[in-house]
Amino acid sequence: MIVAEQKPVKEIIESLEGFRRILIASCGTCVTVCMAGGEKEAVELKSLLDIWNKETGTENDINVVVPKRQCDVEFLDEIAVEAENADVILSMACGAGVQFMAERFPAKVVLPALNTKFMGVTRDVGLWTEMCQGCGNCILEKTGGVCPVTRCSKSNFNGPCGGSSGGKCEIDGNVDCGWQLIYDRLKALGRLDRLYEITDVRDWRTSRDGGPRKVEKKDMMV
Amino acid sequence: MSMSAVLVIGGGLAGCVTALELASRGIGTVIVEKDRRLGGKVRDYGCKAASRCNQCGLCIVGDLWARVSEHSDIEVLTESRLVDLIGTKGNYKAVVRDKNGSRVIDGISDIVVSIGFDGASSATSAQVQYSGGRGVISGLKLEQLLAQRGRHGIFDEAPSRIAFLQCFGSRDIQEKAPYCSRVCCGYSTRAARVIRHHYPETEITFFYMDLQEVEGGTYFDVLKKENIEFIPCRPVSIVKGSPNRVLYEQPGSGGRLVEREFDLIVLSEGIHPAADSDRIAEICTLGYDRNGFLKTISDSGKTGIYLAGCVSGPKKIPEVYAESLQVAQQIWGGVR
Amino acid sequence: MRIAIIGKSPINEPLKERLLSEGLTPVLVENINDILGVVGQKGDFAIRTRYGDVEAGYVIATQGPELSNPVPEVPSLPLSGSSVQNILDKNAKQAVLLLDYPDESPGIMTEIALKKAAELARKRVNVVCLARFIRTSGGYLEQLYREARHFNAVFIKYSELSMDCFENAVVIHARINEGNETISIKTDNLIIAEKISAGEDIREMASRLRIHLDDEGKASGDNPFVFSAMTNRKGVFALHNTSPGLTNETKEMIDYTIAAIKMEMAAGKNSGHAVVDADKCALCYTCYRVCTHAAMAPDPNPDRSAMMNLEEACYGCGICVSQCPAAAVRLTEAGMEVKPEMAMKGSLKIFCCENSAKLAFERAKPELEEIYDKVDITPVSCGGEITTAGILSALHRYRKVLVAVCMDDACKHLEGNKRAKRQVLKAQQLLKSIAMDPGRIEYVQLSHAMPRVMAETVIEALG
Amino acid sequence: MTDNKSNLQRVLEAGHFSVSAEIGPPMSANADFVRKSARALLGYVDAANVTDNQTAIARMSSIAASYLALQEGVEPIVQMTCRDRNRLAIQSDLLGAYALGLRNLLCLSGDHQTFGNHPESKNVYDIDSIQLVRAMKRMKEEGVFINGKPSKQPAKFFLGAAAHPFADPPELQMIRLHKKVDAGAEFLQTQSIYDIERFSEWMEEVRKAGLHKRAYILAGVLVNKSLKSLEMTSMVAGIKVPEHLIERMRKTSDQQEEGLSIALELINGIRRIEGVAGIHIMAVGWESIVPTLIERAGLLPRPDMPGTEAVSSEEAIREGGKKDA
Repeated sequence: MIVAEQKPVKEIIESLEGFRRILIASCGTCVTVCMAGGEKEAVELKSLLDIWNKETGTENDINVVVPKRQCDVEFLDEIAVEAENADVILSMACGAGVQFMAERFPAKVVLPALNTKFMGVTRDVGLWTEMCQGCGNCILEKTGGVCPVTRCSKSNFNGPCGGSSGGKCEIDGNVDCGWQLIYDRLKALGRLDRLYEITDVRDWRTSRDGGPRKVEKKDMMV
Repeated sequence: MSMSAVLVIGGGLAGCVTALELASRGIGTVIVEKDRRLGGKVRDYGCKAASRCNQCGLCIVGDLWARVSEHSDIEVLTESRLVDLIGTKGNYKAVVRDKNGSRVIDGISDIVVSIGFDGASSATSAQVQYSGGRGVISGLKLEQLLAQRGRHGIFDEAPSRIAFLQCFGSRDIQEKAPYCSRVCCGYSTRAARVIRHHYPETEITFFYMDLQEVEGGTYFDVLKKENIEFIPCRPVSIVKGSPNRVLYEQPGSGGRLVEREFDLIVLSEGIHPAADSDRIAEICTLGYDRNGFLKTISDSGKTGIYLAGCVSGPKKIPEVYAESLQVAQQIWGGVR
Repeated sequence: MRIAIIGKSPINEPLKERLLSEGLTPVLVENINDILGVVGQKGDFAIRTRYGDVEAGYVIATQGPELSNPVPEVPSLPLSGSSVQNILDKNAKQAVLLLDYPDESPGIMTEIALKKAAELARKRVNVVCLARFIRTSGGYLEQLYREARHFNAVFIKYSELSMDCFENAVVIHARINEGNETISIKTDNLIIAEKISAGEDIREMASRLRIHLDDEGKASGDNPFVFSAMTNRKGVFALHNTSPGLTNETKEMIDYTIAAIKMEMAAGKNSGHAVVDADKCALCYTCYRVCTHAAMAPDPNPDRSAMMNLEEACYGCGICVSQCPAAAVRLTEAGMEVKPEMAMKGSLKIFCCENSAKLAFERAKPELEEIYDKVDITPVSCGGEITTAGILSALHRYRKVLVAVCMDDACKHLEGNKRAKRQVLKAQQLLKSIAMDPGRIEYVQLSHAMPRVMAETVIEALG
Repeated sequence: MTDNKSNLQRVLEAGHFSVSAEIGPPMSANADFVRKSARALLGYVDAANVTDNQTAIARMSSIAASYLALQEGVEPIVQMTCRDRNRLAIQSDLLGAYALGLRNLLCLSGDHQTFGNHPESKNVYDIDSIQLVRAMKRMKEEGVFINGKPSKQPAKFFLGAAAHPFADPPELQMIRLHKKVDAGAEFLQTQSIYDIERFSEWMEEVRKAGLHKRAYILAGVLVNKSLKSLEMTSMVAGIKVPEHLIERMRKTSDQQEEGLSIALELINGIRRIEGVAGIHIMAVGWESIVPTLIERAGLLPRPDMPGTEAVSSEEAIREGGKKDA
């Protein structure tokens, strides 16, 4: 899923300055699951903004809508009326959702409430970790199912740098060394021999380095 | 009141739990309580949490008394005593006397005897001579102090030296208590930890024999780490004075007597058969175990007379609670 | 009713017999590794095994205990084995029993030790018992202790211990009398009480049964439930913390467990519980993970892609309600939401756990008479129900909010108080981030038996 | 100048025990600083590493500083990290370096930028250090760029890489060492060694694999000036300082002298290990001690290799220009 986290409240408040009718739009998928922009967070944010308004004597109206997703236009159609009645839409979706919201309501100012972080998994309640960078050319079959592009801080393709110590990365004692993980997996699977082969330089065109990407599924296109 | 009422003798923890459990299953109960209010001794107990909960069990009790008083299927007779009992299981007739006189309760299916216990008799112990006075309190009194503690402590003035005299009236043949009371090590060491929490400077000393009912060797080490001193002996006497002194044989000294001053001495009294035991045993046809606690002579299922709580021996709060629920369960099963 | 006994333990046999005698049907699954998980709720569990599902109304986990020799470097006999017979067979004149050892005092072994000491002493063997504590608190142990001494068994309490080995003999040096004296005893017949541990598989078992263990690996250790064998998961009992033999204590535990099962069987329908709105549920499994009672599960109904509440497992603590990111869970009873139409009074809103702070408040009422009109109190079924949003929305109408929950380690739902604290910290931080006084939210932990603490806290919060 | 080999390569090929040290470029455009540092090493080392934004702190470029050192008569080892440049920049910079007469190249991943003084920066890591070694080997041998396209006059560096005897996981680090040699590394400079015993064990594995015969192992020794410096070093990932050395430093009344004698002991210990071809001395913040250390370690005089003396950069450029023409 896409993992995001809420922007500092101060930043959100500053961005909202001058708007009277505010629509907070949560998103019911990824950012709900990663507890950044679901209904709960939206209600919480409204509560806080209401207090702030009261304390500062700011007069504005805050409404909350809870579309299922912001990355499919039909869900945005469902909130068209509320959007119409707002001066500004504060989108609590990932960057994709915010942009799509802006496309759908071209006459409205659409602001982001979140910082979109990465594609990852839920490690524990309240803990998400990055697992994929969407580089467009998966090599997990070579690395025991652990991605060196994402999980090695230097995206090394040919083993750990000299900063791997006790299974941890040199940048932070709390970050696992991606290559230690690869090693552990391949060792357990009896496939360490795969690591002797030098992985050649990478073609990054499949990644974002090749410009904005798109996926076309021709069998769906008529 | 339904026809199959249950008579509960004693409205302490055991009596109230049993009554409430029965009432919650639609069985009417009558509680006969000699005191002016329900709750017995537990009602005065204090929470033993220091910086965190110490699992004394008191939380299980909660607002039991209020729930019992408010329950429509429970009748509470305070300042009352059972004076006679006639009949057999399923059809007992009880005579109960209060300050206004006697009354007869009919249609009693079962009896729960839950008269609880008494503390060390008149605060003397055959092994520790003690003649009363200021600066010496019972374990129960300490409980009451804990119950009334505020944010900033237990005492008006921080005591500088406190002694706990363990096994006060327990494990003592002369005291007719040839058994361990099971609860005192628990409550007194927990209380000591609360004191330590509020008064880091206070010297806390235990005169003790063994550490009972606290599983694992680590607990003792925890206490020692909290700077609680343990002296393995039973003192000879408490010498009155200001402050009082504890006279004891220095362990390993070959009998050398030593005196130490303490601002506060806590007598960790144990659990003894209730004063009412003999009377109730006679009315309800009950026997005694080898420690002097009551026991049933025949199968409760047949006589309809059950024992719940410390009437049958020393128990901790959760044990009393569990046993009482069990008794209610048995009665309910029988009635059904 | 089928009762599953899960795990390997010497008490499985007696437990089985007792269950049968009570008209219950025991089903044994001894190998923990065969179990993939236990789904369902009390009265209707399915034990997922590698060989298929086993249905059972209730589950008793009995894994362990594991016995080990605490002092393997010296020759000794284990206390729970046939040590007495061995010594008698040898016509030995003398034996030493080590009841405990410096870092561990398994009181649970005392009963066995006292019996054996008495037995040996009666057969005219000179018995010396070494112990740090002689734990005689159970039923008739004090008598047993006297009996052993009556037959001339000697009991010595030590504070420190060391042992030397000479061929088959052991010399024990014990510091006694508060370390003022050291004695040495030589013996060919040393009996040592085994160290009892929960066993290696215990964590595995706990995770498959979704029961909570304390640091020592005990599910039934100081738990906040009435029956010691009860666990955080209703209908799942743990008897794994037992003595190796069938002691009185073990018998009592079995009795209590069976009584507890019967009471659960007889208990009425659970009224206060959580409900999932299947349309809102994002199936994120947060509720499943945060529920300390294993009362949330994926809905097996193929028409609904959502989590569901297992009503019979649910205690209605509301942890799932406060943690659900999709606001898809609610409680059938109560709730901390501050509704505008609610009668509001005063300037202080108190959210209090009904297990502790609420009761303390009730008890403190006499002291609070004067300020009673100035506070508005909302009891919650557990601190875990409290949310940041709820606290913030209360601040719209009240000058201050006080969150009062159970002490650490006292939460009936294990983590409700911790979650409440997190929510308070978050709300305070949010206030700070908009340059408001975080002191408008106060937090206190207390027990129901601390009325004065509650009173003082409320008075201070009112200022 | 006939075969274009660097002094370091010649020293090693002749079987001498090589000595190298480091020149840390300044955080400024001060050429004199580099010249002075180089002059201090003249006659004491066979070559000197010129670091590339070491610990991710922005400094004068390794290539520019190398060129300055070369002008002073000290042969530099250019360092190139994969952190800051993509394959375009790396190749272009290295062609330039070679054109300037620089002949030794050490290929590194580079310390992660979060350690340095621009933690906000974006890293590159287009290729990794092994891919870099292989790319430069192919350029040398096949005369091609990474994209396979030919270069009329490719750079032909004496290629080096780093080795990490104490980094984790050991087995994988050894595999990685294999790969570095397979990729074309001709010399391997190790991370600082403090534990001779463990280093010997590591060398035994290196010998078992025959890697010491395929590449020159140059053991790293860091000389510490103070207890604080030693303690800081011990916290670096991949360096393991035995407690007894720290204890020695703690107890001594003259930390500088103790630091020096520890380094001397380490050098002596390392020299006795079979398969070690040279020593690489690092002196973070105590560069002035390096000549003394080399002298006291009995590593003087340095061999005078025919054909490489005082390679002037102008000469190299002329030569390069001639060939290209």
